[in-house]
Amino acid sequence: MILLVLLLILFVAALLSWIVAAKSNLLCRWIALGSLLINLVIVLVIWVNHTTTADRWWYNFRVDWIPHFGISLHLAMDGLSLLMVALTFFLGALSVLISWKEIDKRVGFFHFNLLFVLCGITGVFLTMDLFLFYFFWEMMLIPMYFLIGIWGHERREYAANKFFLFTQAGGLLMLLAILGLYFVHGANTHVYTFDYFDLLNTPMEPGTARWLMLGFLIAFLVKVPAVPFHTWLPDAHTEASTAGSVVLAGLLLKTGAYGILRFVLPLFPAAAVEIAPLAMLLGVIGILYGAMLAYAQTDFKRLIAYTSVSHMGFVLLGAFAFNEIAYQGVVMQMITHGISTGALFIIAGALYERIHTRNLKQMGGLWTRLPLMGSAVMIFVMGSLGLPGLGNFIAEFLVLLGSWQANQWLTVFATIGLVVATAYSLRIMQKVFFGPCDRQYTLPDLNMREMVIIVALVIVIFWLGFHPQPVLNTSQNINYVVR
Amino acid sequence: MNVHPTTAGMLLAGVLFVLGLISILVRRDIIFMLLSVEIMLNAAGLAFVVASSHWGTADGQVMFMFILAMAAAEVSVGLALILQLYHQLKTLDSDEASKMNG
Amino acid sequence: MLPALIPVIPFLSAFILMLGWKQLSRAAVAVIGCGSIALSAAVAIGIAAQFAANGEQAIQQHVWTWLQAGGFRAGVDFRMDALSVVFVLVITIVGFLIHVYAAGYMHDEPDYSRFFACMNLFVGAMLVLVMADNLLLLYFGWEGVGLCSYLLIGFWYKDPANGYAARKAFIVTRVGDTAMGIALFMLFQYTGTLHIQNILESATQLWSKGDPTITLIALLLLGGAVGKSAQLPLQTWLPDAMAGPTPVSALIHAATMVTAGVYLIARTHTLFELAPAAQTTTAVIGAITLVLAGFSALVQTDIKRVLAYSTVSQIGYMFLALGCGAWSAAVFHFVTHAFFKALLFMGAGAIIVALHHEQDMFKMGGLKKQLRAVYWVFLIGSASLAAIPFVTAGFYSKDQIIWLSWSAAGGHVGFWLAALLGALLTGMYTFRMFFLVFYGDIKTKVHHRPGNSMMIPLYILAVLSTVAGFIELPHTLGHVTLFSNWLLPVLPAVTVLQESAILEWTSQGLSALLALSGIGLAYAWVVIHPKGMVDFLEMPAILWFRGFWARGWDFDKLYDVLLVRPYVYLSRINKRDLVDKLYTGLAQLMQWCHHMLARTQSGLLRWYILGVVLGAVAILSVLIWRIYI
Amino acid sequence: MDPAFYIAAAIAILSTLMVITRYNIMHALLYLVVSLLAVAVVLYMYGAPFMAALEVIVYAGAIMVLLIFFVMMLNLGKESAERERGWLKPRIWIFPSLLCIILLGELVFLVLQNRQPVSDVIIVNPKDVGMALFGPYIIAVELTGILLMAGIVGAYHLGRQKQKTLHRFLENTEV
Amino acid sequence: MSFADFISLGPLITLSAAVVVAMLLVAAWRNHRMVYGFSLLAFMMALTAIIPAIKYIPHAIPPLLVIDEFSLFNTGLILVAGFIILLLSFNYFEEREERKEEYYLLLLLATIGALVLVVSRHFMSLFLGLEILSISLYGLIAYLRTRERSDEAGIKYLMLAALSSAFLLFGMALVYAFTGHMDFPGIGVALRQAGYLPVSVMAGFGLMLIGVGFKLGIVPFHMWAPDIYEGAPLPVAAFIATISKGAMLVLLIRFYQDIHGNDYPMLWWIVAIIAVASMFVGNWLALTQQNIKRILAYSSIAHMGYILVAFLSGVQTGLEAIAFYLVAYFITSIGAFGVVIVMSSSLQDAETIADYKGLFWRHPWVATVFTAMLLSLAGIPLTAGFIGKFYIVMAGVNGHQWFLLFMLVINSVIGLYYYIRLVAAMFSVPAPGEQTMVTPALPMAGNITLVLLTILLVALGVYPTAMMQLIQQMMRILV
Repeated sequence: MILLVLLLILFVAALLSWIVAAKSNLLCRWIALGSLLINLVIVLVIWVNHTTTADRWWYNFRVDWIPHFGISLHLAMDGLSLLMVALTFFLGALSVLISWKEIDKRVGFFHFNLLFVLCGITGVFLTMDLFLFYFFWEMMLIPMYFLIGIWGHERREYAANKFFLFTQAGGLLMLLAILGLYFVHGANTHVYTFDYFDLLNTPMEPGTARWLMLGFLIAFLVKVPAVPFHTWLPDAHTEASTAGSVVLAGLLLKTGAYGILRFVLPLFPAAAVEIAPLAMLLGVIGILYGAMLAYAQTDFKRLIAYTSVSHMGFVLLGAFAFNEIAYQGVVMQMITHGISTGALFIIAGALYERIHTRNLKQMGGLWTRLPLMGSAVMIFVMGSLGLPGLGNFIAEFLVLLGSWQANQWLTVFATIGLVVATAYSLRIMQKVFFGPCDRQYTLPDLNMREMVIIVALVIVIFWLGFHPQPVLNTSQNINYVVR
Repeated sequence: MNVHPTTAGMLLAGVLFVLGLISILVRRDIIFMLLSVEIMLNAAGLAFVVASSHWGTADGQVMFMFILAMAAAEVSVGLALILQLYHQLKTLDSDEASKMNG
Repeated sequence: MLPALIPVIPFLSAFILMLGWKQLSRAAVAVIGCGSIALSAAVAIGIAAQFAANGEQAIQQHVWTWLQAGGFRAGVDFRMDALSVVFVLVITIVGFLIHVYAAGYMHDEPDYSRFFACMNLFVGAMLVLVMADNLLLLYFGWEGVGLCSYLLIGFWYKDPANGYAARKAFIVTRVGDTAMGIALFMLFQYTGTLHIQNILESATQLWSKGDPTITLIALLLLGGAVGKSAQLPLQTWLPDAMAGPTPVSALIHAATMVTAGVYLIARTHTLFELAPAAQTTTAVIGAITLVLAGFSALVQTDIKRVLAYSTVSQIGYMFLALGCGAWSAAVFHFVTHAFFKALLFMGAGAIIVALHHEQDMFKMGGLKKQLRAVYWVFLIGSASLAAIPFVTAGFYSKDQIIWLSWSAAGGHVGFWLAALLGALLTGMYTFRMFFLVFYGDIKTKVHHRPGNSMMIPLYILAVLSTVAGFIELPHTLGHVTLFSNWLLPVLPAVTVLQESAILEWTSQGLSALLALSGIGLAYAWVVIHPKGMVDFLEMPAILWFRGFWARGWDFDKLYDVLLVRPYVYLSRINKRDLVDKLYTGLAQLMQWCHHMLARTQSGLLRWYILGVVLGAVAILSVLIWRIYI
Repeated sequence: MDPAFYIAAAIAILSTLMVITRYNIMHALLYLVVSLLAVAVVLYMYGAPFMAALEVIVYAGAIMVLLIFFVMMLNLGKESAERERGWLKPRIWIFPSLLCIILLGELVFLVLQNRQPVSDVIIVNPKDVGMALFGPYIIAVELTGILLMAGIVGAYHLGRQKQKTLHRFLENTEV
Repeated sequence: MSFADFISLGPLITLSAAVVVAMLLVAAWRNHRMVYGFSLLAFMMALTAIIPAIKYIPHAIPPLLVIDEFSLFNTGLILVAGFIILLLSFNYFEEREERKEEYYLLLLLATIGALVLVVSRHFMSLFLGLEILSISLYGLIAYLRTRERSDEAGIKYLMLAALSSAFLLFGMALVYAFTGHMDFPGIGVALRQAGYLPVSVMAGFGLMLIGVGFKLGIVPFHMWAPDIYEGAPLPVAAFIATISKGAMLVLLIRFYQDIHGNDYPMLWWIVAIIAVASMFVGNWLALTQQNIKRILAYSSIAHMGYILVAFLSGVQTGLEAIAFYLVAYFITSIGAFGVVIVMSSSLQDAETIADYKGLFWRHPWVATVFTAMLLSLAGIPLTAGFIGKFYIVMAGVNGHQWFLLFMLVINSVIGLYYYIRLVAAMFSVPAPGEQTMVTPALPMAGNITLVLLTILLVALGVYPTAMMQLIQQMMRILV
């Protein structure tokens, strides 16, 4: 029930903030922030009170929705869901904060969309019914489309369309696969249901499983995104407003990774093993190719966007390594990438507010003016190149350590990815903060609100880097690792 | 000659039908086009009667009468419409009536 | 006493300095920055004393479990044994001296606080590196010092060249780190742990000597060490790293960080012993590096680059020692090298400051009179580096290596010759530098004399550069083995194949002779420079070689052409992402289809009728096709 | 089949050919009447005398005459015939004819696959037709009434002589 | 005719009577409001007349008609749709032509034609229903005589409809000639008894498909659609898009079921090719189209293609999917046209995308409604269109039509592009000084209707169970 409440709070807050905005923008922002913080607190309380010995699934909630097709409103939470949901609310609250000044037009509708997309994402992470999953999966696209398309930068419509078409195409393939699974299960067991737990261990032909798995996988690969389905991402991330970029990079991409862990591997264990080398290869290509593209970019946000491609490659690599170490690494990577890339986007946005450009060629030497911001970027850049002590290192190390057991050559190449990651990460620092500064005017450094955001992110990334054990313990309960 | 009467009748209807079709394709004058449609409808009617004679049921002939009625209604509305168009375009060239495209 | 305090104190002070960058006064910054290291050093000394008194094997401390997942476990665990103690002492003591020096050296710097924060951070990370009980924590320190190196090389960030040098340092060492990372994966794969002691214990059971797996692992570890310690083929970053402030060069790029590779190999010596091929490779790399870097040092014009190449060369000696199985000799050389190289760097720094940031040796000269104190300490340092017999620490440590490179189990006469050639070169380049700086005509005015805070550390180091050698004397000269005995619980004694006093004498004599003749040559070249010498040096072939060596044997160019430029070129031409073109093409195809079809919607009635007729024909055709064909 | 059928069929086809090739609409209409009469003969031969009569009376007699009157009303004279001559260039014919002949070929091919046993024409007399019409098909007859009503309403609305019906807005601005 | 016949045909008879009365009323006293009111009343009465008819189902009136759940459901659907279109018509015509009354007569007549189609199971009733529909539509399409485009649309529709009727008739004649039956079940039985593949009959089916396909607006008989949508008055376009197509589709389903169409793979092939072509052609044509009416026309072509996929699945779910999709499609199309209607001023129709630029910031509710409709057409969750598409895909998967489904997916993506383009236009921020040409009328009745439609749309999207159960019950009879 509490899970439904989580969704409802967001949904109601979405409507409320839209309505209230007509009267007061400030109230609207507070409603949005408040709802997310309440949710965050709820989730944290759940987390703290949760004992590892308990059942793997907490708060199983199930109500029939369309019994005609065996569709139910089935929500459940396990460690993975909990972590993802906590991340959602955390980054969501930061998104509201970061938009505090940046969004000054159509505030109500903005927060409506923001909360709606967060609601959809939360739904994706919590639902245990495949139809409902698809429902939420699609539902989060429209508000995201608006977030990019209305409050974005110059080429926002192009970017929004591209994002929408890519993810929809993938989604529809997934729909085919979901239905295929539904009928296969129905034909074999005479129980027609979309329920996740029932569909687990569906007996099926290897050939069928292969195709169905592909349907799911492609949808998730588009979202993750893996090369060659990644091209929507740089455009969407670049053109979106800061909050949009944060939600995209920090959360939306995670739904793809989550889908792989939650659906592809458990539903089609044998087929997943078959495809694993290919999927891992895609992951490695993503790591290297994304890094290479990131290196060439001159647009700050675009650069960060390509680093996402690179980092999410690790997720793919680890997910198909089929061992617990890699799996834990993947979960960590999902969280830490959300934090560090989100932070970089937030800073890029803050920078854009100050100097009104994203072009790296027009930056340089900003450390003199913005030492705090520079330090923050330094921390997250170091995170993105995998410096120990920050959460990203734990994630990447575990992924690589795990994937080494599965495929050594690919892991070698993925490890080389760390070198190229260094190249592009340091390039950011060099182009933005170092070098000569020919700006005469002064720029305000981080203000109080931005400091709160950044400090929160810094604390989390350090916490994850030095003491990731709570997270690892939470996600440990999941015995997804097949084979 | 021992031709199946139904086949023969159907073939005649078919030939007339196709002649109407050729005509509607090559003509540009709207009245001619209407005329061609009438040829085709008539051919279809003929086909019904031929079929009716094979089975010895009245259905085909009843259908023929309905076709007749429909043709009459069609022609009357069609002519009224052509009249309107003629007033507007001052021509019966169907190619002139192509303001909407794309 | 808690070992954890040793790294934690610098970390804490770094943290305070970072937060208080605006509030803290310069004096407060200096006090916190230096004081923390002093405190750390005090703790280290205390522990070392305790260690020596109790005769313990090791002190361990578990702080917290860092991560534990799926059978993998790594804690923040510290372990101090003899080897660590040596490193910790050197790091803290030399580090403290350099900090004190830096407090004076950087006095006019606006970003005073940032500098000390980074320096403290570095010391902390370096201490973690040498105190780590497992390889993951070691890796933490390993990367942490890399970060600090990056931050400090690029400390003067306004000059893009500094930023470039910093990035280069980070990226090149990262290449080595990659190899090391893979080594870690392999070790975990086979031993199921990254706990160093467990690995060392199980390694002997898992692998027989010369097993390909362990060879590969050792080679990969060597790769990591090579990157960090600027050995061939990853040595190119160190000369450029001199872009950083001089105390940084002294601390990071001479005394401590660059010797992390030595520490790593010494720490995992069991693995190398199991992999003779890897060990030989280490020796070969060391030998080649020491010679190549020696030649490069010979022709530099920038005083700090001379020192940088000499550092590369000296670490080459250490690698050579490691490769020959002379573990404690390598560590011993590390200790003495830390002293005299820090001394030299800081002395050079004092000169540079005195000459208003002039680093070109050819614009110096005649400083003997003007900077007398610096002259003397620099002389001591140079002598130690050039291994002037009997009185310098450098002599004892280096001669041990030269001798063992032939006589030890892993030794070879080729190594020995290389080491001897290196000794000659060392003498030459050291004193070429020395003479260039202190003799000859005065070319640049001294405008600022180093203060006490800068000079006192120099004096202390000068003393250390001299006396440190006496804790380990060769058989032929007193046979003191304090140092190797100290290390014996950790590092096995070297196996000497040819225990011949005569040969050892010969070797020592030869090396001393070569060092002295090197000095003589330098003197001839710089101070006397007879015409023949100059003509010889001005010969086109020689000139070309001088250029070639000065550019570090063109390794930079090689990597540039082979790796950097292709990568940058590829990424530049692919900036718009070729994969995206695929989708753009698809979109264009759709557009094309649209335009083609839009033409069928011509608005012509006849055309629409034709469509219907075509449809009729098509339907009947499909029908006939499905029925008859 | 009766030779009379062939003769009537030939006349029908020939006169229809004439219809579709005439430039003058009046000529075409008259040829069409001939064609319809020939078809009436065919209808008679297929045992549908009542239908033959209806063909003559309604089709030829009413619908065609309506068309003729309409053409006369619009006063389409020589120039329209000239224009028609201009439009009906020989090459205009090629593609449509080819297409339609293919269609005819396919149709004939398919029809000739008929495997029904040969039987004679069965005459259905008008009484049976009437019985059917007002027996089972009475609803259809009523629907025909509605159909005609739709035709009448439509023709009435569309055919009304147009007054000067400009839109209010345009009236206000233009006047 | 028996009493049962009368009751069963209640809706049809009510409407027929209403036409006659309305005609008399118009003859006696021309008044727009009065005719409008009377027509609404007629529709409501016809709807009420369904209730007693339920008692008698299934009831056949041999040989022409059959009234069962399926036809009653569709009768209701058509009547409701007609009612809503009527609601939206008043203001539209009030603004325009000086004689509005005939419009209502023709609309009632056309609805009668559609109703005949859904209850017919005989060629004669099929033909007559079709022609009543067609001939009324000639008048309706060209109704606004002062507008050149209306006439052009009218003449195009007339010519093509007559031509396709001729094909339909010739096809029927072939079927009749070689089976001896004109009622659907009779044909089915005759075909089964023939003992050989009745090739000539298949040719007849093929030709009939042209007539049917024309009404459905599927490739290659689709070319009229955009021109007619553009030229016709908006409510009429809505009528064509929904009722005319829906009725024909219902008839097609009934016919196909009665003749056991699944037994003849060549028919499957023909329809499959048409379905794929319709999807592609419709979506491609709409891709960069600037005229909203034409976009809706093209999208309806594509949607017919989607429906045919379900049709081809050959399973019970497919028929259910069609029925559900039809409901969703009716709501969505009428809603979309409704938005265009309320957006149109008395001067001109709001038909270019430019007219909708930044609409959300001027008239948020209208834009929201339109967005909902477009998203439903695109098949995005929370809308009925999503459930509809889901249902179709489900049917396809159930029938293992992987190729067709794949085509459907590709086309859904192409289709998304232009729907989202429209949405983007509405949400785009207009540049300062940029003014749209059209001042929207936004009549109250229209707005309320639209809001109700939207609520219905979302309700079906969120809780489709009730509708699904209804459809499932109804379909059990058919198969």
